[in-house]
Amino acid sequence: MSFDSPTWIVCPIILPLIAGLLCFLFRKNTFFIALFASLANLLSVAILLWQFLLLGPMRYSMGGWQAPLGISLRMHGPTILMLLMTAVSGLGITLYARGYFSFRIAAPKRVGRHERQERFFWPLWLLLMTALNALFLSADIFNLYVTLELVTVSAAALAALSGKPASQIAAFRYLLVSLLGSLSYLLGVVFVYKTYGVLDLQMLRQVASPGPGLQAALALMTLGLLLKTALFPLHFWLPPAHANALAPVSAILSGLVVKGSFYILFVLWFDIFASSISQNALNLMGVLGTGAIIWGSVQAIRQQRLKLLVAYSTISQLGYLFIAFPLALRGDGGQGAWAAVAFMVLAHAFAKSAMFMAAGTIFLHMGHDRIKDLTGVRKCLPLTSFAYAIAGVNLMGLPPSGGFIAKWLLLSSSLTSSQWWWSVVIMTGSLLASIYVFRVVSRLFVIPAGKSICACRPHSPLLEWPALVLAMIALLLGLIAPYPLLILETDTLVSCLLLGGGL
Amino acid sequence: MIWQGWLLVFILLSSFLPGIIIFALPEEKYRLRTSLNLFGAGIKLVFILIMNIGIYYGYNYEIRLPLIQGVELLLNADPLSALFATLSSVLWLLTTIYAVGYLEDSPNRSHFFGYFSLCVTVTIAIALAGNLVTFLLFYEMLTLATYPLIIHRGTPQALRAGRNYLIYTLGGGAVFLFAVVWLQTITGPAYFSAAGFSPLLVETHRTALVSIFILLLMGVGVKAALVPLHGWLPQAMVAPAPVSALLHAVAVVKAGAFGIVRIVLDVYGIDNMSRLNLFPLLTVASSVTIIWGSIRALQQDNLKRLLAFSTVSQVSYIALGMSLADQPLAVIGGLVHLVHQGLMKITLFFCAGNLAETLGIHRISEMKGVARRMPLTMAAFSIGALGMIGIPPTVGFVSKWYMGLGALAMDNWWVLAILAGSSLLNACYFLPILTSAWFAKQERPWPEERRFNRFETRLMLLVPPVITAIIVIVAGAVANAQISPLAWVRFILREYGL
Amino acid sequence: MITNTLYSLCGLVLFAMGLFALFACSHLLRKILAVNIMSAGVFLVLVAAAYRPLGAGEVDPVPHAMVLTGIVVSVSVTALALILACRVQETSNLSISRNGLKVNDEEGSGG
Amino acid sequence: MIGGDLNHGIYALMLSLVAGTPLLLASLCCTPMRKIAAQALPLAAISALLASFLVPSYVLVEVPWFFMSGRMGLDDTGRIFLCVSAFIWLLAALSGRNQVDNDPENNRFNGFFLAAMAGNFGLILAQDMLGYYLFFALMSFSAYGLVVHKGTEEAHRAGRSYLVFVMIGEVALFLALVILADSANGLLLEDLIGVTIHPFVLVLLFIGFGIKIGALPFHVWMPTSYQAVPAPAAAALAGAMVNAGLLGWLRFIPLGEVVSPAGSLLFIVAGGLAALYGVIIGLNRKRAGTILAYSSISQMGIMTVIFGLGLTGLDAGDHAAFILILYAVHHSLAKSSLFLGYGVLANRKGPLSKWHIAGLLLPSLSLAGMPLTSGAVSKVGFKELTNFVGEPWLVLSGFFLPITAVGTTLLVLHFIRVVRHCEGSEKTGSTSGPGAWIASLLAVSLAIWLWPAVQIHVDYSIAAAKLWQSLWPIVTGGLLFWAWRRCVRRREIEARPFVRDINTIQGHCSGFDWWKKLHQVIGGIEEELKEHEVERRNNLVPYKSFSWFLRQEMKSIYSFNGVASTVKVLISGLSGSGYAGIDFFLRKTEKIMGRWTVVGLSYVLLCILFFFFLG
Repeated sequence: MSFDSPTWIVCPIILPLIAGLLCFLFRKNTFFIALFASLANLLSVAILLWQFLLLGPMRYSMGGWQAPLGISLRMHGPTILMLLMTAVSGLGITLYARGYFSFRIAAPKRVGRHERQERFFWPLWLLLMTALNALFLSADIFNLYVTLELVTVSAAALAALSGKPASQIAAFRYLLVSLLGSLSYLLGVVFVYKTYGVLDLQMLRQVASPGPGLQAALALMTLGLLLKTALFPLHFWLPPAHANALAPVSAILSGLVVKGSFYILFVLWFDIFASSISQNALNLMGVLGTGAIIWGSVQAIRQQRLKLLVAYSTISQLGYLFIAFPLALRGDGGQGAWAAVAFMVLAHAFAKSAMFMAAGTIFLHMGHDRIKDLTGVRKCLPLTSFAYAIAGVNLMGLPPSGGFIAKWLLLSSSLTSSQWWWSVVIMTGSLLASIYVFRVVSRLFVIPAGKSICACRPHSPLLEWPALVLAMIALLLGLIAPYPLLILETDTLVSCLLLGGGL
Repeated sequence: MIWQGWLLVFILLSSFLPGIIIFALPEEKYRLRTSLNLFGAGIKLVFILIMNIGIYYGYNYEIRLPLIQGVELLLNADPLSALFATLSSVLWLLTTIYAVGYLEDSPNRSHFFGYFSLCVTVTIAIALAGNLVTFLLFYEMLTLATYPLIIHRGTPQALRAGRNYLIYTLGGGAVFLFAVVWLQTITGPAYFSAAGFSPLLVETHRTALVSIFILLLMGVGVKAALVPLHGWLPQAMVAPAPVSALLHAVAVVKAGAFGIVRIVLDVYGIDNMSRLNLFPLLTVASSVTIIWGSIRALQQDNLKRLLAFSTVSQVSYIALGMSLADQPLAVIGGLVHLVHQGLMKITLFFCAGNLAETLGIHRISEMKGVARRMPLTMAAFSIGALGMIGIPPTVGFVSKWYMGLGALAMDNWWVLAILAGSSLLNACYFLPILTSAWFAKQERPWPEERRFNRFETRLMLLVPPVITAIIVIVAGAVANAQISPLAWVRFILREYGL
Repeated sequence: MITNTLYSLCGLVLFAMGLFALFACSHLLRKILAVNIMSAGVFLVLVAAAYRPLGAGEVDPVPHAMVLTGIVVSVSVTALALILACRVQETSNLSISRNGLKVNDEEGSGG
Repeated sequence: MIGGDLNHGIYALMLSLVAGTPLLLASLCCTPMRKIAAQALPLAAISALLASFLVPSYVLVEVPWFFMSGRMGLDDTGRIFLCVSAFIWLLAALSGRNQVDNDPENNRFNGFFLAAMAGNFGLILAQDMLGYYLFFALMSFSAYGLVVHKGTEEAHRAGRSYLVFVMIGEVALFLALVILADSANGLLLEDLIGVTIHPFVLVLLFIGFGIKIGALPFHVWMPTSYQAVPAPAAAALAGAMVNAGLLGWLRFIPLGEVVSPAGSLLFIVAGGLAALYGVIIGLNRKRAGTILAYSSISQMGIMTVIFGLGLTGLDAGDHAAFILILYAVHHSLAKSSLFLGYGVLANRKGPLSKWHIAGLLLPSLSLAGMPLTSGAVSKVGFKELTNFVGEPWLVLSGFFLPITAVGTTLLVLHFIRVVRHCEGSEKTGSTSGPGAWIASLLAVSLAIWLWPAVQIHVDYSIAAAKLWQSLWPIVTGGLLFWAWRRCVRRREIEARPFVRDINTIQGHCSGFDWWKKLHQVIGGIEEELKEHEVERRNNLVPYKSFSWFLRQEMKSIYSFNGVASTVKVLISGLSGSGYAGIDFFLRKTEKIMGRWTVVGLSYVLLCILFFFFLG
């Protein structure tokens, strides 16, 4: 298999899948299988990236079966970015999960239960990775449904892994909501198929034309995906599910899983059916996004538990993605919004994973996550505290983070397209974000005089470093901004000159 | 040439790397940490001197990193940057020495010095920023780097102060970001080298440009402590003395003032400012701040709080100078005050810290006769205070003089009245301190006296204020010499063609 | 043609009923069933979509493939949902049949 | 050439040493070598004295780098002022060395003494505006140290009022200088020639330098300070430092170059009032220093009038400048001699001897204008000036001058009487030797005879008619004083520290009922000012009521703080007691949004919305 063979495109799907199955078979050394899979995934994504930069977008039909019956994969700019995001975060999460579980297993209580959790975690996580990769690579809307369901199944199982009643109830609710969303989406797919008779994304783009059938289909698909993306006011399931899961799982759910459904939504609205979308619908999305930003932030502000705060902040941050909707497809602001979404997704994935990891480490060490009792954590967990703070910088959208670039692009498009009210929302959102971030950070970093408040148990560096590295990636994303843009730009879809020159 | 640009990066790294290493150092590595700090400060000073010489001989230092369209990281050293950078690096060296002495036996020093170095790195980066976006970037980072320093003591007051600081600065930062983006949509990327945007835009976007200016002013005004955005500054004085010194003289407040300078001279440009009729706005804002800060300072009994309000008042001189920028003389006054205020205020804060550290004195009413116990400290304090009032030959007079000439040249008589009133008010709150320290008799024992062997206080606490006080006098006395802040400011003005 | 539309409508009605049940019923099993009914409705619509007018060639195979896939997915998801429901019933003290689900956000603890 | 250069170099060095020596010695006071400084106190003035005789006028020291470029030189006016000032400082230093020898604070005293001296010399030499301003400030602020030297409550009060006025003066000067520099396009004094001076600047200069010489509304600091400073310093203050104000006027409003009718009116009216006011109030004071201060106010008033006359015309200006200098020299010598004498006699044991009385009488009567003294010469000069100026100011020589002469006579006699009665009451340390006093007496009596330039006036003044003109006011004054003392019941003059004059006034002034009311009014104003000072001192935070007002204002104005506190509440997680309602609302809403039915409704609703919106 040479490096420019199109077969590499299946590797991000096949490799984690095989590794996941192997993890079911072998009880021992599952971590190393997972680590290997994560690394191999990263490597294959890197090769894909190299191919992409060299050859441009590509399609691949599995087994030689052509659409409509065969399964075809496609790769374009956004796909590559999402794959990269999954691979990098995935590697970080894998490493962190190792540290997390070994720390828990090292604890004297409930060793068996913790071991069992670890045993189930790895295959599920690898399956989820498979599903996500497949989702990003899928080239037709029905395959998207299947991969969505795969994501749902593995994510729900992961969410229930902690075994506590609260987490199981939350996971069940999550599963039901996801099913509803998937079915809603599937119904939309059916409508599309009924109207146009094609499933393939490329073909759909060519044949799509406005009409009641498409309206109904798009409404159903959008609603389903919004449910899964937890956009306000359909976010009710997210905080308990994310907050009650194990820390690595929270990182996965908040950082990656919600991005999957959003990716589909985005592709549908801006790639496939872009020509038939009305400004009203875009504005409605913006309004919902505004609601999410404000409501999520306010709820995050009033939370007393760290993980719930972080979960609500996810709701708020997802709102920004929808603010981009009314800004796209409008004058020259549109391309800016495109790039803004890409940066927002990437930065949020890294930052939120890092934040949940940090929160998990803090929980492990303190035995609780009551915000008001977190004073002085920096003393024993300096790296974790820094990771949390840096991730927070990202959420606030302060430079030079990826969040900043995203906010800059959003602001810029809103002002060029004379929709300044969205920029007010964005600024308000950042200020509220700074409130909830600093609510925690200011406690973490104050070292009270007198006795230390948490006993520092020895722990592996895997518990602290992955979070820090991911947070740093999110922070420095702003500085390497030209590269993601280059990837986006190589695609035919975004043919604008986003690059500031120089490269 | 590329290596010239890298000099700027080295300047930043010379404090950034020590900062990062210091974070990792264990608490008890006192010697290593101190020498790292001083080494970094020394290297930075050398680099900046090299850069200054280069700038003087017309070399161009520039390094850029494009991010997205219209967003580009650009470090560019022009004479104005050099002014601010030199001030920061010199005062950082002194403040580091002071801080080492000040925190000799307090906890969490690695933490403290780490942020201290980051803070200075960011300040220098603000000085070297070559466009508005880069300025914004480091401006926001400055908020983050100084916040841990303000809450360093961890007391409830410190936390409250830190919280207020964040509310003000992050709010200001958001407004600033908004304004920068808006400006960019109208005028394109704002570089600091060009003298403002095209005059044609003034006609087409008058309202927008005026609003943007107000927003920009609000953004930088928070850090520059323009009334009514100054609320955080007096509270932030709960921080340790070196931090207050840094905050007031070098980093935060000065960054805000520097931002005003950049906006007026570079982003808008003097011509556009007068076309848009924006100068009166700035004049009024800064005048109100000058008087209000002084009046509030009159009411204080807490020494550091008084100094904080005095900063509110004094920093606005820079804005005042900029608001009279139609006249080169006033610009000279404003720019040179950037340096002068830093020198004077850092002296005052050093001395206030000495009093607190050695004798436990925090209030003015406790200062009776303190000069007998700490003559050198109080001598330095007196020089700083007289400078603030504007008594010759201190540097304060030089700034005031040029400001006055500039105001006159613009026929702004009432600005003269502001200058006079501010001098009087300054005298009203500083002279009673001086007289009671020097001439009153000690009434009570000092609150918490600590004795040191040879000197009135620790040597490392004593040397920095004495040095800065000497600079305050010497820089004023040789103001007209070839090498002085004033001479450099004249050089800057030549570069601007004023 | 009419039959085809009827099938489709029937499927939509099923979907709507399932939707209503999912939102209105608090019993976990009912919710799972509701979801199943919804998927059945969708499949019905899908099967109807395979209809080709007489003489237009053979029946479209793609919807069938999709329905088959869908059924497989549905079965596995239902299995997972049932397992989860059982777990919820085992580990929580809630009486599922009466009170429905109660997740207390404020007291829910992570880990 | 080389010789010329060498000479020039030496002269330049001497010029620099004039202010340099005292400055160097002053800095020595801060080092362990302070004993040397104390010993070398008189030396500081000697270099100035030498320079005033030796350095020719053409020598200029230019220091372009120093403080916006400085220039020093010795012109004719400066030479006279430097000579007199140096002499007075020398005497003050000689007597001061003895007097404060056993004072524990003498080092501090020496430091400030030398710094003030340096300032005084420096400003005389300065040939540029900022140099003048710089040394003026140095002198003014250093003199504060002398005023509060005794460390008593009274001294501090005096110092405070001194400082307030110094500050006002500094600011007024600053403004005036800025405006002058702006209109003159240069900082050298010679640039000022030919510049039209704005009336506003005249007012500012009047305030700025008028404060130093105790011009009328700004004289408040003078009596208290003169009373508070140790006698040697008082001699320097009253003899040398006041002249800085006059010199300032001469420098910045060059007489003979400037004509300003409005300005002359201001100066003449203010000066005339001060001349009368000083006498009237001075007669009601019971302490020697205060009385001398009021005498200074009065005399300075006369000089202000002379200056005002000089502003009426160009020729008059030239004339007035000379008369002014003459008068200033006369007054400096006489006043410093009186202070030195007072310093010698204040702490004596036993009653005054004849010689002592005679020693006091000489400068006193000189001040009053006794024939054959410098006073008579000056007054004759003044008369000539009024004659020269003509109407409407001719009236001054007819009425004003005799009245002030009578008043001054009364005042100095009053002073001598007070000195006779205040045996051992002043705690100024040990008594100083009489050497300096004797030297000053010699100077008072001989100065005009040795000064070639004034010989015309001297000759003129000893004409017989002039002699009588000068003599009758003094005789009248003496008779009036005798009558007053007879009328007033004999009583010991209270000489305890800080007598509130107004409270005791009725017992003492029964003979002069007709002005009692007037005095009460004026005294009331002064008391008012003092009360204000006391209040300011008691609250270290000044203007407390004002501060309270401001704080109230702050609360209402500061709506921004309101926003800030709202955000603070948000930060604390809305758990504060006052916000439980909002918190409850938020939690409840979030719960309701989590209900399946609500989710279903919003799902359906959104579905419909999207369906229509997509169309």
